[in-house]
Amino acid sequence: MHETTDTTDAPAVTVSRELTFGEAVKEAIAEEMRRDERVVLLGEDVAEAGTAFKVLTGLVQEFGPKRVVDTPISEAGFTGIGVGAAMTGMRPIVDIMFGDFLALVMDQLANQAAKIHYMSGGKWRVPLVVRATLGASRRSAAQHSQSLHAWPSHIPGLKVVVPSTPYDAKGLMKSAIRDDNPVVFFEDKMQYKVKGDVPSEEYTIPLGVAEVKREGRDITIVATSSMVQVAVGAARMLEAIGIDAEVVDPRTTWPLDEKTIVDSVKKTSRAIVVDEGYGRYGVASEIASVIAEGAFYNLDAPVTRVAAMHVPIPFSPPLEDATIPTEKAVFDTAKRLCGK
Amino acid sequence: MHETTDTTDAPAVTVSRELTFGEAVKEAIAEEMRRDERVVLLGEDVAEAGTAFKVLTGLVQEFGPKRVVDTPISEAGFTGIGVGAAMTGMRPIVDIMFGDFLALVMDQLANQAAKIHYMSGGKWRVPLVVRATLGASRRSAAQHSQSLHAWPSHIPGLKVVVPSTPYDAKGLMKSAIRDDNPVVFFEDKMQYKVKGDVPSEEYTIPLGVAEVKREGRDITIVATSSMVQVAVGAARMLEAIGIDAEVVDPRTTWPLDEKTIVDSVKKTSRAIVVDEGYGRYGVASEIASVIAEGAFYNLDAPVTRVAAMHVPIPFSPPLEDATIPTEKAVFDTAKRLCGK
Amino acid sequence: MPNNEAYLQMYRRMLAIRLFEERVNDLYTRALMPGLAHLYIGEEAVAVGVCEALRKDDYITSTHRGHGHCLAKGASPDLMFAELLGKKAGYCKGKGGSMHIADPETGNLGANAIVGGSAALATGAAYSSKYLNQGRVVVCFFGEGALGQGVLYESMNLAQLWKLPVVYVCENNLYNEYTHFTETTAGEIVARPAAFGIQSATVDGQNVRAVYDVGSKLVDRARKGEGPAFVLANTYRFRGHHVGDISRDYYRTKQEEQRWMEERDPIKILGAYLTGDHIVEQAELDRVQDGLAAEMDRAMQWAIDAPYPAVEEVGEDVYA
Amino acid sequence: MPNNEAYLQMYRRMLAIRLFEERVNDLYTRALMPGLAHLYIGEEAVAVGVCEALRKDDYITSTHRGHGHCLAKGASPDLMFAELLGKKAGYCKGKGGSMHIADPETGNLGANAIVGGSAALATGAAYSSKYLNQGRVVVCFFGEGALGQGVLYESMNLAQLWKLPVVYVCENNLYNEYTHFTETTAGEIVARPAAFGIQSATVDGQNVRAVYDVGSKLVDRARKGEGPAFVLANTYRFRGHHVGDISRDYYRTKQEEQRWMEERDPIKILGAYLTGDHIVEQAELDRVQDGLAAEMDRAMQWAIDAPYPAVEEVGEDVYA
Ligand SMILES: Cc1ncc(C[n+]2csc(CCOP(=O)(O)OP(=O)(O)O)c2C)c(N)n1
Ligand SMILES: Cc1ncc(C[n+]2csc(CCOP(=O)(O)OP(=O)(O)O)c2C)c(N)n1
Ligand SMILES: [Mg+2]
Ligand SMILES: [Mg+2]
Repeated sequence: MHETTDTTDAPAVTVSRELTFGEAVKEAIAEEMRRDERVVLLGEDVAEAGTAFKVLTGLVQEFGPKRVVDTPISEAGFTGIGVGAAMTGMRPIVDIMFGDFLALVMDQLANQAAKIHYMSGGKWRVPLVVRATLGASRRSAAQHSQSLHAWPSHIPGLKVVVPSTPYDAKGLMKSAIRDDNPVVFFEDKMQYKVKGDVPSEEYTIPLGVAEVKREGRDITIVATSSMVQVAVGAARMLEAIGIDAEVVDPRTTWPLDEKTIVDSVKKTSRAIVVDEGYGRYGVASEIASVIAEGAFYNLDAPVTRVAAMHVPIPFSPPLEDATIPTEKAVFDTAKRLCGK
Repeated sequence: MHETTDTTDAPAVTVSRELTFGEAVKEAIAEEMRRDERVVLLGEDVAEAGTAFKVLTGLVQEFGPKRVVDTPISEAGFTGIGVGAAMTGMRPIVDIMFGDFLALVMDQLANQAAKIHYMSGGKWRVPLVVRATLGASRRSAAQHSQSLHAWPSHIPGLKVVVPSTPYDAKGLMKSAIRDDNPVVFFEDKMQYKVKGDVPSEEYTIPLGVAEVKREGRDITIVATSSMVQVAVGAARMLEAIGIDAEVVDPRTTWPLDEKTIVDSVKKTSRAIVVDEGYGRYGVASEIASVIAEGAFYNLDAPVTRVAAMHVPIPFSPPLEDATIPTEKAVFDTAKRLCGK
Repeated sequence: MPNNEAYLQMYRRMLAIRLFEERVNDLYTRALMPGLAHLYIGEEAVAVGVCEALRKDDYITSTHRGHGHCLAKGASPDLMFAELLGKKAGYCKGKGGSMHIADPETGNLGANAIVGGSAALATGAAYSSKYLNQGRVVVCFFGEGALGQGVLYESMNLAQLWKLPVVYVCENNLYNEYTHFTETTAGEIVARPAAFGIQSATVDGQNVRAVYDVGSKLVDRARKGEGPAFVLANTYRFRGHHVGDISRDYYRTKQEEQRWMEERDPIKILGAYLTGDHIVEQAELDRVQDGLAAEMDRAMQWAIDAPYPAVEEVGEDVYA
Repeated sequence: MPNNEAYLQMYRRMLAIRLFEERVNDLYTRALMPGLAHLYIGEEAVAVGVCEALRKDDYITSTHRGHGHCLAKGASPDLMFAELLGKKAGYCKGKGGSMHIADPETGNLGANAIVGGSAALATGAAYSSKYLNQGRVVVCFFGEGALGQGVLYESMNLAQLWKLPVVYVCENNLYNEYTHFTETTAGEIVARPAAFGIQSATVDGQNVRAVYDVGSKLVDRARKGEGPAFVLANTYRFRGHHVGDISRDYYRTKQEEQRWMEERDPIKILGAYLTGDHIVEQAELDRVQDGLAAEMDRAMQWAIDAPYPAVEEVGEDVYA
């Protein structure tokens, strides 16, 4: 299941350990900081506090406050500083904590970072990573729970990463840091404690390569970020009723590996897209239309989206729980599409 | 073709005049300002200059500088002021000039305006209109040419209007101003001088009702904003080769009149979606997936999107012209889908 | 000058906030509360001193650390507890939670979980008040962390240009989450509003009488149409950034906390003034405390027992 | 103190900008230019005075009204004309146009068409310079309209906290598009950077010698690691907001324009100083003018004759 696209030379023996998602992100950043002096981290409470989610604890001890820098609560300002620094020889990682705060930096991200390379006729580059989170169900209410990865995914010039496992998070973060373009890296807040195998040897995962997380014949479930786990869970439930689901994880919404996705659906002839962002004008819509167009002649049922309910995320637990895609919802949809 | 959903009592005789798109917008605003004292206009150079596009010339003379207010270049600040004013008894219209500057107000729009009604359990309301523009081909380059209507369309709590004719612009603007929710109203900059019939009697057009701009049997072209003209032009070209295209204009991307769109495609069995925003993760993707799902069993060809090329809008005329959807591109796509 | 009854009222309000917040912490510890909450304990004098200077129909905006502002403006503890627990009976039908309590009845435009997020909203409400000739004043409460947000400066510029009746109240509790404000704030804080021509004042945020004095002066001034103002209230949060912020040694010392709690507790300070001047006896203050504690317990229990909204309500209130 | 040769150089630079811009206007009138352009005529002393104080490897950021900054930092008129016409040979292969000229060779990080859009970028470049110990200084040029953008304050706060080598140069030409700056700007402009503890200075932006003096002082100070600075340069644009802004009576009088052009023309002012002190003769200045005019004509014609990019190039340079 973890047949990865490792771009480094494969070592003879791979020692695998269990790391949490958060640890994997931190390890990727630490390795790249060791490797390249130009990599620095800017954000609110990233140093001693190790971020609000305690994901980066220890980095300031190793790299010092010159490279792990606490900022004022100025998302637009320090993201723009990241852009300017990236243009002039640094490779900054900017931490904007809750993905909802992307709303504060869209000018720096979409009007500046994304366009500088193109507007300058290729002369300036912006090797910047913007870390953000997504995902609801922390009882954090409407302004701290959104999954806004559709916004940057819409903008040419940006790349967008939505990792689903510790292994992917590490390999993709390393590629994001090495990439010469602005990359928005979305981490699901609820995944930070989730564990998974991560080899101790170095590896990277290229941006733009989807992975089949589970093979299957009857239906394709394309899922992003933590929704991959939901999809895998649903696939297990489906197995019990004789439906063999394939789970495809695009891993990056841009570049989007349309081929892997479409090929899977050509094989299975049915598709569900699961994403935690809003369905309307969202990531699920793009992937669904790519499938509907690319696998048109193979489809036996309409491509169906399972995404966040179209409401601001409510605080109240029973309400919030009703807004996010569940294994049950995916299972039910798959069952219906497979005519069972 | 202009069979409109007039919600006012139909007058015995309708005197129709030609107005430009810009004049229609202004007339709608002026009528609503006469009707309701709480309607005010805030924005950069909206008063004496009548906006950068000279669309609102004359309003400050009629309504005075207390109701037509020039602001500093503080898009986030004055949009937020609009939100706060809307909550407390006003019905402000906020002008953000180039739609690209939406990037500066996404927090006020998506995190504040869109969510206040919900977060307060329905207690506060935000009857706000945000005017913005969209559309390229003015040789204004990457930061003044985007069509970013996909962003607010993604966010529950917002309504989004994309009028295509002077008639629609007027009727929809009046509804937007009377609506108790935040509405983002997108005007295509290149349309301001386009003329069309506008009756002198009062009328409104409800938000969320699509209109069939041209009836046809063979293929449905769903188009937004100025792309409706492109679609109608393509339909004329198609007629010459014996393809009878239906053109559907959703008029608002949210609420989205899925039924009218899907019903049209059920009839024609083929669909193209034309939108000037970026195709990826854009408005065209949503509408395409709605069709692909809703008309699945009637489709004879894949739903195809014709949208802006995935590049920051270039300045150079031959390059810029290559990035936007053309009648020719729609025509070619339709021809291919119809197997001609 | 407020009379003694007014001071006693401020005492009651501050204590109500304290007792409310202690119960919020309790709910968290007992795992009864969904999510987190940011306690206002230690900062009570700011909200109370300022809000006592307001009319009922004046507006406030508040922050993630907003319970104190709500209560000071007159909100009911029972409906607040219900909201914090996500119950249907809460101020926002459970949809807002701790960080979004709003209440038109008491002029509360809502707490805002975006730092600095209410600066422009408050200014907009002041715009309405002026346009509609309502004579209402708006108070915009925010932590010193919001000084990092550009929209605050955009708003102050507009407020001063248009002479809007808004008072910006900056609660400097020394920390932006886990970072000392001196690491995030260059120059002199009050020079910032002053740069826009806005009248500003610094006040001891632990002394409710001082806050009230400054607050009334600037609120009255705003009401008279003389323009916006800015109050820098120096204060301290006695607890963590939020209820889950337990080990705080890495960003501040126990001694610092101890010192503030012992020497600078706003409730003790007013209590000492009231008893020292023999305005009231300690026994009366104790009775006040007992009464309030019982009221808070009742309110909390009522909220605990209250039902959640029905799942179907999730789709309501998205559009008006 | 610069010597006379340096002043002559400044004269040449200012005149080059003037002659360049006149041809830009010409191209527009002759319908040869795609889109619009914002002319810098009248403001030349600001860019030239400041940029003369810079090293070649120092950085600048610029605005929609950016041709003067580009030229002052050393850009070639031919490649600039080509960019303005959307030609392949232009600085940005025609992809940027008038509002986005960028050039690593001369340290030009790029013009920015978002008002205030380069404040944080410039500050970030200063961050690099400090981190990498390069001793480079960054100058961030912007119009007084950018004082309305919050990100400027966020950036200044950060620059001062981190003592970054950036100089913010505010070109107050009195108008935000069609609105007088006093209608959009509360308080005293220089009090704003001062509120963050940033050293600031006001200068007559029509006197290039004065600009140069202030500029060098603050640039040197920044280079020595003593922190950011802010220069308020009072100036005036002689032409419209953009080339199409012809009827301007509704926002400013002909007399006002006339007065500035006659009495406050930076080129005339320096010319008078140079000839008045007999540093050079008028005849020499005339020769300079003729030489530059011929150079500009050649550059313009070269650009007119240059080819457009091939349509296929539209998809290049999106990603590095
Ligand atoms: C725009 C934004 N950035 C970051 C956060 C995360 N955050 C929540 S509270 C907080 C610290 C706020 O400090 P301050 O304004 O001083 O208020 P205090 O918590 O001290 O009352 C931060 C950074 C946020 N909510 N909004
Ligand atoms: C964020 C933003 N808002 C609005 C505009 C539209 N606009 C272009 S130039 C301009 C006026 C700028 O005034 P100022 O900063 O003083 O520069 P000047 O044109 O006077 O040189 C405006 C409002 C813009 N480009 N960016
Ligand atoms: Mg604080
Ligand atoms: Mg100006």
